[in-house]
Amino acid sequence: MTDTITAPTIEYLLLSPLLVVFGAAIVGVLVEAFAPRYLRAAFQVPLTLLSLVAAFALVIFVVVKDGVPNKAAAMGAVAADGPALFIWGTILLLAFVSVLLIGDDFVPSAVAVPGSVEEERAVSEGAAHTEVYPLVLFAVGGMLLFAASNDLLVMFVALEVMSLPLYMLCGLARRRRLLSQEAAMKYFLLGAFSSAFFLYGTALLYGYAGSIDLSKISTSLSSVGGQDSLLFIGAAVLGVGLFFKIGAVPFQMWKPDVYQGAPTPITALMASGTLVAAFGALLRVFWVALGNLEWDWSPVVWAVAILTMVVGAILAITQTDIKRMLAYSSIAHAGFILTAVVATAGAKQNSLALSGILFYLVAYGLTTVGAFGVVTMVRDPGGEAWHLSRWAGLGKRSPKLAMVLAFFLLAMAGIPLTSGFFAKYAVFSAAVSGGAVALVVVGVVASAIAAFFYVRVIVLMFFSDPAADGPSIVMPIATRGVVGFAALATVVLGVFPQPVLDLASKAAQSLFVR
Amino acid sequence: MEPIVEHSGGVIGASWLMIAFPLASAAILLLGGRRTNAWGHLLGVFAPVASFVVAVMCFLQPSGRYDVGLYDFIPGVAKVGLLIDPLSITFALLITGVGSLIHIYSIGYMAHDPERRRFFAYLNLFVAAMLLLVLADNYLVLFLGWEGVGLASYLLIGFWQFKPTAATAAKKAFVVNRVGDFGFLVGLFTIFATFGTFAFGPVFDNAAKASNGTLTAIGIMLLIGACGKSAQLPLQSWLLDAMEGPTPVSALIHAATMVTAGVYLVVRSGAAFFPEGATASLIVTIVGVATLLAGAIIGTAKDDIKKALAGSTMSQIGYMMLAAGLGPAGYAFAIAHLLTHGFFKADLFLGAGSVMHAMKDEVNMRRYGALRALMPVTFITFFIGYLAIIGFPLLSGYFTKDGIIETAMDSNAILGWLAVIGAGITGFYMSRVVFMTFFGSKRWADDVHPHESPSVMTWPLIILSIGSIFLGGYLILSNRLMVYLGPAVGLPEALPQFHPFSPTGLATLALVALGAAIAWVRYGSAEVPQVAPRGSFLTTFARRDLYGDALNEALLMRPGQWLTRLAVWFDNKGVDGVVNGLAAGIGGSSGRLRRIQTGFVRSYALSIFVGAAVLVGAWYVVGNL
Amino acid sequence: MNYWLSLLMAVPAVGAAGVAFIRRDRTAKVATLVISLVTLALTVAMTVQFSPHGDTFQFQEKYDWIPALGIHWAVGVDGIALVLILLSAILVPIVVLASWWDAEEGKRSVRTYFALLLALEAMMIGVFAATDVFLFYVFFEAMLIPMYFMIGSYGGAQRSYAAVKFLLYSLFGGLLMLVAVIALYSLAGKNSFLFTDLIGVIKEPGAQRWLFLGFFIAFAIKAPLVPFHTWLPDAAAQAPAGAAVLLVGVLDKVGTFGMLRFCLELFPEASRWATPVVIALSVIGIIYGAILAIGQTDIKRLIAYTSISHFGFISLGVFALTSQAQTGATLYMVNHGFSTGALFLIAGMLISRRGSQYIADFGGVQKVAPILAGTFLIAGLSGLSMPGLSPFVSEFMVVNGSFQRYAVPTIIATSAVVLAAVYILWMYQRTMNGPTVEGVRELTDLNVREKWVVGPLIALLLVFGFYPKPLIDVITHGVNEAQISIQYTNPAPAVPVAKEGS
Amino acid sequence: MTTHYLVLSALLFAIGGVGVLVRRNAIVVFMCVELMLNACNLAFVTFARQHGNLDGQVIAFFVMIVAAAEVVVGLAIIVTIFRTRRSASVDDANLLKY
Amino acid sequence: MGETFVFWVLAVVSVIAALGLVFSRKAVYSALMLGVVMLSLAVLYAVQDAPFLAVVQIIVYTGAVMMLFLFVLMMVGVDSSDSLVETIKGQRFWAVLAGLGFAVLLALGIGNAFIGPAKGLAAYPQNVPSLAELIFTRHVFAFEVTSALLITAALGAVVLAHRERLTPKLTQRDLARQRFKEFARTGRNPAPLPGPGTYARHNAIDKPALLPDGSIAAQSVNRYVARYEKAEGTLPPEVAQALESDSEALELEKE
Repeated sequence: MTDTITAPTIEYLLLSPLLVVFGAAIVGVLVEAFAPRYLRAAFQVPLTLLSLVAAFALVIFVVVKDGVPNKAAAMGAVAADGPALFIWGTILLLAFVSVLLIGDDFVPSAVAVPGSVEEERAVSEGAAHTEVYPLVLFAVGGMLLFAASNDLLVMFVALEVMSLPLYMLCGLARRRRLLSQEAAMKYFLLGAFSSAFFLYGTALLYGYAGSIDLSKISTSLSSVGGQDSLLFIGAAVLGVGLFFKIGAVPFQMWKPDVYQGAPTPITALMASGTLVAAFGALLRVFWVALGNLEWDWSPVVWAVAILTMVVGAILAITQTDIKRMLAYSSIAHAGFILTAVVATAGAKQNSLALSGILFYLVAYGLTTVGAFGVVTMVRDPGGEAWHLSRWAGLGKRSPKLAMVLAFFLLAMAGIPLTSGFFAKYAVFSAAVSGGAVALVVVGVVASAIAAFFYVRVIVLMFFSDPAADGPSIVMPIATRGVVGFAALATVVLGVFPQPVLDLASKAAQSLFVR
Repeated sequence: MEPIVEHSGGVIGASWLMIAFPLASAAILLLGGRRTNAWGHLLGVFAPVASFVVAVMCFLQPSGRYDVGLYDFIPGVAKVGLLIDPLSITFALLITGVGSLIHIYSIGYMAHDPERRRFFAYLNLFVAAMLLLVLADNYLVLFLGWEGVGLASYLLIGFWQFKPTAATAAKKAFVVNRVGDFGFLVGLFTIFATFGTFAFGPVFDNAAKASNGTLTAIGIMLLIGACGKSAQLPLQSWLLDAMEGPTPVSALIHAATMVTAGVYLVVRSGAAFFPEGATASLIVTIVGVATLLAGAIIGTAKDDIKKALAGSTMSQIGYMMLAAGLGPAGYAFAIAHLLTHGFFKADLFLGAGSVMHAMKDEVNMRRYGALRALMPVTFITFFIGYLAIIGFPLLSGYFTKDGIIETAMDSNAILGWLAVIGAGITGFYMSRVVFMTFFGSKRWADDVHPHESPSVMTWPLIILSIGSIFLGGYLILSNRLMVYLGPAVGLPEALPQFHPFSPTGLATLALVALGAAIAWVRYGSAEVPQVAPRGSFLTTFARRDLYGDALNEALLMRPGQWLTRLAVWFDNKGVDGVVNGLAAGIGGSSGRLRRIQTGFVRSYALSIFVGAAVLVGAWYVVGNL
Repeated sequence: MNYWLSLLMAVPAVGAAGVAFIRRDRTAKVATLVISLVTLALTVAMTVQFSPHGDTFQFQEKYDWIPALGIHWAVGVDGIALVLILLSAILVPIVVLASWWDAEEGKRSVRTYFALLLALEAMMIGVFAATDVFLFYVFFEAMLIPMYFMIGSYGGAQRSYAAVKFLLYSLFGGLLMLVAVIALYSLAGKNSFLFTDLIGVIKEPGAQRWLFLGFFIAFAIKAPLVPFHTWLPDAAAQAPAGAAVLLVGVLDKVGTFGMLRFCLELFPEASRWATPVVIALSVIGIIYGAILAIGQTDIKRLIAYTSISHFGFISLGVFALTSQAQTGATLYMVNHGFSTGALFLIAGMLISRRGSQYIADFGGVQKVAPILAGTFLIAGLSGLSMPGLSPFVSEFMVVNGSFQRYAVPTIIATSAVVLAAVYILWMYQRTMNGPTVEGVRELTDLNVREKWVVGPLIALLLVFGFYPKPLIDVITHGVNEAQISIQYTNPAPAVPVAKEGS
Repeated sequence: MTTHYLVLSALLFAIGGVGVLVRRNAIVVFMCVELMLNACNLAFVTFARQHGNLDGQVIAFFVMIVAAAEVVVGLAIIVTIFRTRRSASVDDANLLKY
Repeated sequence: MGETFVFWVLAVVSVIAALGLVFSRKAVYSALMLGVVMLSLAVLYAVQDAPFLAVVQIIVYTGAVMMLFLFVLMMVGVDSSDSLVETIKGQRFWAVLAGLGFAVLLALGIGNAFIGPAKGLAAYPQNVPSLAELIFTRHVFAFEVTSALLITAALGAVVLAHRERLTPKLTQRDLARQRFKEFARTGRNPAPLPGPGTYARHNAIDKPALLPDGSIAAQSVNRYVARYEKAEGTLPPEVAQALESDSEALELEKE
């Protein structure tokens, strides 16, 4: 106990992407506070986009300047290592395109009761919640931190930083507000519930190791004796929180409801960014903190992975709502990624698996954003046309759009020459080399089942007659750009994945900082 | 047997022209389409005549066994080559000779058919294939020709395809032949597995080295093939239906040439796979005898003139088979009978065709009668053919058939006596045909005005009847044919001497006379009812082709149909059903499973909570293992 | 280094992209035809340069594609692949010509159909040319997509069911294969997917067997072998005739090609282990397919079932492990392409004229359309392996070669010659013969375009029926090389004969 | 003694969990979540003393901050939905299902 | 020994309060029960050498958070009470089963763990400075990031609860004008509602105002009270009658 406190050291450069995003969010809040309403959007949109670009540039700058870092920054709170930077880049990219999707999706006045005079007035007055943008930035900041947290406390805080804005954003859909609010409430209650589990797990692990540093937990695995039950239970309960975020069965139930109810750009952000961040965190916990425990946790994760793949795929088959279907597909994909999570062995194997997972996250994230982007374009008078029957004959009505969506769906189904194929290949091959052949076989069966519902949509779009009063196609330039970019990425990653694979394997080379 | 020597150049080297002429003609006629309608039949006739000329030129070359290599067919398996030896030349002469006559006859017979050109194309195709069959120097090429004649036969039987009966008959002929081919193919595989080649030379030279069982197996398999093509029991059923084809077809294919291919095959392979006394040979003789009797019995009950003749053909080929099964002693008689039969049966068929031509295509003999005056040339030539086939002394059939019967009697008395009985029945049914057609009172309808056929049809008849008179004597007396064929098929240890009026021969003659007499009593002198009376059981038995078709239907067709339906059902409901059921099952489970997503946030929380509890428990358990 | 194969793929691929943007339908069709003919010309030019006594793989190209995963753009052909590429290149222009008016009634634009055709061609060439296992897999799967759209968008009444069934079946097989591919790669540990790097690497029998199964099931679904066949009748019956030709004629060959190239060469021990089962399945397929063909009431389904029977022969030949049978099997793949191609195309012409594909709706066509009937008959005869037509040669080689090793199964298989006669001729009889029925009387005979479609096929059937040597020489080269890597010996004849007259 | 505290915390956590499952009023449900967080805090504090380091207390402190923020957001959401539906029952919000 | 005593007392109290939280029908009781748990825990913190946390617990949780809960409860209707009938089939059973299972598993696990004697926090005699040092060094980043949380929370409250003024604020004059226009249109009384006591004999909120004719001014009746009394059966009949006629009048007015 000394009277003076040594000032903490903060590696500002390393943390600069994070800081930029949070800073921009705060600036955004200030804009909300002081700028006149008609100017807010004009400030917010560029501010958000620029900050994301800047953060992305900083990620690259950090790597270019000093090579891939491998240290715990900010007094050990933030892990600045290859995977973290890769995931940051990915999240920033995905956030950028998701933000571009934001159009007229948000409610003009959240307070106004749906259908009330007040709401009408707000619409006619041109009110808008430009607070959405800082909220998105906060969420993105949370995601960045979540994936890079080096101790469980930061992870918990990041989890909340990420989730709280999302809870709210989910409730802000302009149309179908009842659904949107319901989604927000469900997401919130379940999210809070699961974060309680996360916290309890943290507590038990803390109790076991006497520390919340991931690396210290890891080292204590071999040094602490007699308290294994704390460790097991703690890890399991902590796992509940993480599994919840990635939407693994049986913790997946929020996903369809929330994805469906949330405004589509936010769904896109959740389906891509949140998933990426959650996997980053999950890997950190399982590989860094519980790394030496493989045999204890991998059977359980096996079971979870199998359930996730199968349930996701099977439940998607009978969906009639495209967003819901994509949500179930997202569950199945989480399962596919989980197959690689269990495939740990030596360091080489781990980096193989890790790079596979990283690639999968990029590929799937972009594809899914693209798919949700297409969803925003197909409109009925009452908003987006979600019901699949409305999509019948879209190939006739708007061949290009239908083709692009078909392409995304094929990518999700894992057809070669799409990014999804190499993604699937990467994780499956990691799993096989990790000895999880049986898991891969299940994965393959699930993929085949999953292919059915992707194909079903394609059949509907191309081989069915269009309805007489079919939906109209709205193509804002930004959305068009996003979809185009996603399609391009899906092709390029499918045909020439080498650069991204290289990046991923370089990022995965040194594995996580310990 | 002489060894086979390679040969190229010269007339022998050009022997492939025999096949090329008709083949080219067929190709021109088929590809040329209607443009060739005007002169198609002439080209069609020219081709076999040209081949005949080539055949004669080959025949005039010094006798020997020449192998003419043409080109590599399937590398490592077989080449395409021709074997020019006495046996093949004999056949080539028959095919092109009788073939040419039938072609000429067809000009007249098919004059009013708009598709005459196509008919000639098919006939040419047949001639080419048949020549390939007999000239081939290995089993595979032989099989090529074998199938080619099958195809041509199919096309010609079904020439009047708009008649459902004709189409069905054509298909039946092909399918039944295919059953034989199946056996033939297995024989071929066995040959290749045993010798590693299909070429006649090496196979025959080394046959003795192979095990007895193998040889017998090959023999039986080849015999099955031969049975199919030569309409021997049990694959005889197609031949009678094949009479749906135009009559020249019946004459050429289903009497003179194609159906003898089986005999050719047995004789050709005789030395290797059907040596005297071997099991395979015994089976050949049994098949031959059975068929000769069956054919004869069928012939007795048919009112359709062509079917009666077809039954007779079966029967006569049965004789040839019988002879072919008797080893080198029988080969010459088999071939000789084959040749003379080629003439007199073609004569008979063409005569029948002439009658039909005159009778507005009426085939039912019960509507004929008393035609001898109206169609003198036809009657005389037909009558000569009739005498030849029943073995009237000094006509062709007398020598050849008698030779067979004698040889059979020498080999096995039972076979011999059965053959004699067959001859007696022949006397009966052929007399019946003649009496019903040309004698008695006229029974034809009023709008029918019988007349003699044009000369383009009668001249071939005349030439064929001349052959029917003299050919047999020429071939048999002083063993001319036997000696000629010797290098190709081997000679018996002792050349047989022809004894006119041997006891067997006399017995045969007596039976034939008896048969003819009965026929006269029933059909010559008595009035023939226009509608066939209900006969005895035996008559029905014969009329219905010895229940061959019924047997086929009961044993093969009905179970086959049943099996097919079962298979289709199984494929739809079973195999596909499993797949569809699986899909439906997944879909159904999806439909049920999605109900757990109740929409109640508390249920979701419950799922998380229970999941957490299970996870903790599982982890705890796994961790403590 | 040369660029033959890449060029061969590039021409149709670029062409497909170009055709997709041509506005006028007619121009698009002509362009497609020209492009496919150019491809054919290039293929022929390449074939001429192939040396039957040269290296195993010729015209090899190899570039790193995804070095991180050991994946190369590696192409090259041996005799087996060469003839199959030739088959594809020949069939495509014919199919283009045959499909001239097929796409008009489809759900999507005409030019799309032709662009898909060209895209498919590029992939078909790619799949046979790939000498990198992964590249092969990529083509293997990617090929499904254009075909899926061709069936789904331009097919018959049940098209979407058929298309989905086709896609899911194939995809399922493909995914199983993917597992095997991955496992192969990781077990081999060579960090390379090159075919030559993977031969003989997996020694452990257990591993071989599992990997073999992964590959084999995918191929068996593709080929299709009983009991994985039920997608084919639906797909073939619903596909437009041209697509059906490519589906059955070429795409399905990838299955049998894969068995020969990948199953046998990569996993020789496992192949031997599995041979009894495969032979049994093949024989069952031969007979079962034939019986089912007899029972069909729909012309296209009937043809599809005949193909199932024929694929049985091919797989029998492949697994008989004699060079004659394997050569025959490869030749069978080519000939079957021509033969079934002709059957489907002529059946397609017939069906489009009558507007029905039920046999019962026909009768007496020969009277009104003799050329149509005649060509149909020839095509049909090729389907029943009539000697003189090329399928006979291959079928004979298969059964003759197989008999040397597996006598009894071969005999059972051979009995299909009778069934084949029944299904072909019965169909022919019911459609073409007999009195001309109502609805058929107005049928027109083949027009010039259609004659140009059918003519080349029949010519090929005849030419290779009598003179198959050029093809066999090329194929034998490939098969012999394969034989070396699989290390089997042909059974010797019981009574060896000096090879003088063979 | 540590074990006692921990068991108490576990008990409170489980009770909170059950509460989430059985209560329908969104606010009460949320209170139950808070109870669970409190149970966690108790564990943290207990472990802090057990291990003799203050990390646990720090975490507990952070948890309180986080919980406060969460309560704000959560209650805001609940209020919004209440305005629309005039009901705070979580069971009433089940439009999204299957 | 003192600690044990305190623990057992508070443990029992907190568990009972927690159960009360879960099982009391009324939300307000639940809130109060939660308060009890929190206070108990605060004491337990204090006992466990965490005085700072104890204080924060009381101030932040019991003070702020609980108040917020209560506020919201008031907003959404303090009277609302859960029905005790479970509508989701099997929910209770499984909930209790899972809860018991979970608790048992945790307890087993904890019981199984070999936990030695506590080290105690003697090393940190000054609780607050020590915490401060940790917070501002090791955990400074987390601390900074929580600011994002708080901003988010504020922003969230603004977005979801703040009604932005979209029209100019109405002055007294505007309101008066509006009232009279209303009167002209519908004949609705422009005067403010009667106070409870002009003619009243009572000043209590639950007594209605009386009109000059002595009848009851329906509009002066506190609806909440009326509803409560109605439920309790103590609503005076004349009030009920007045309310009824008034609601009829309102209905008429609407038409």
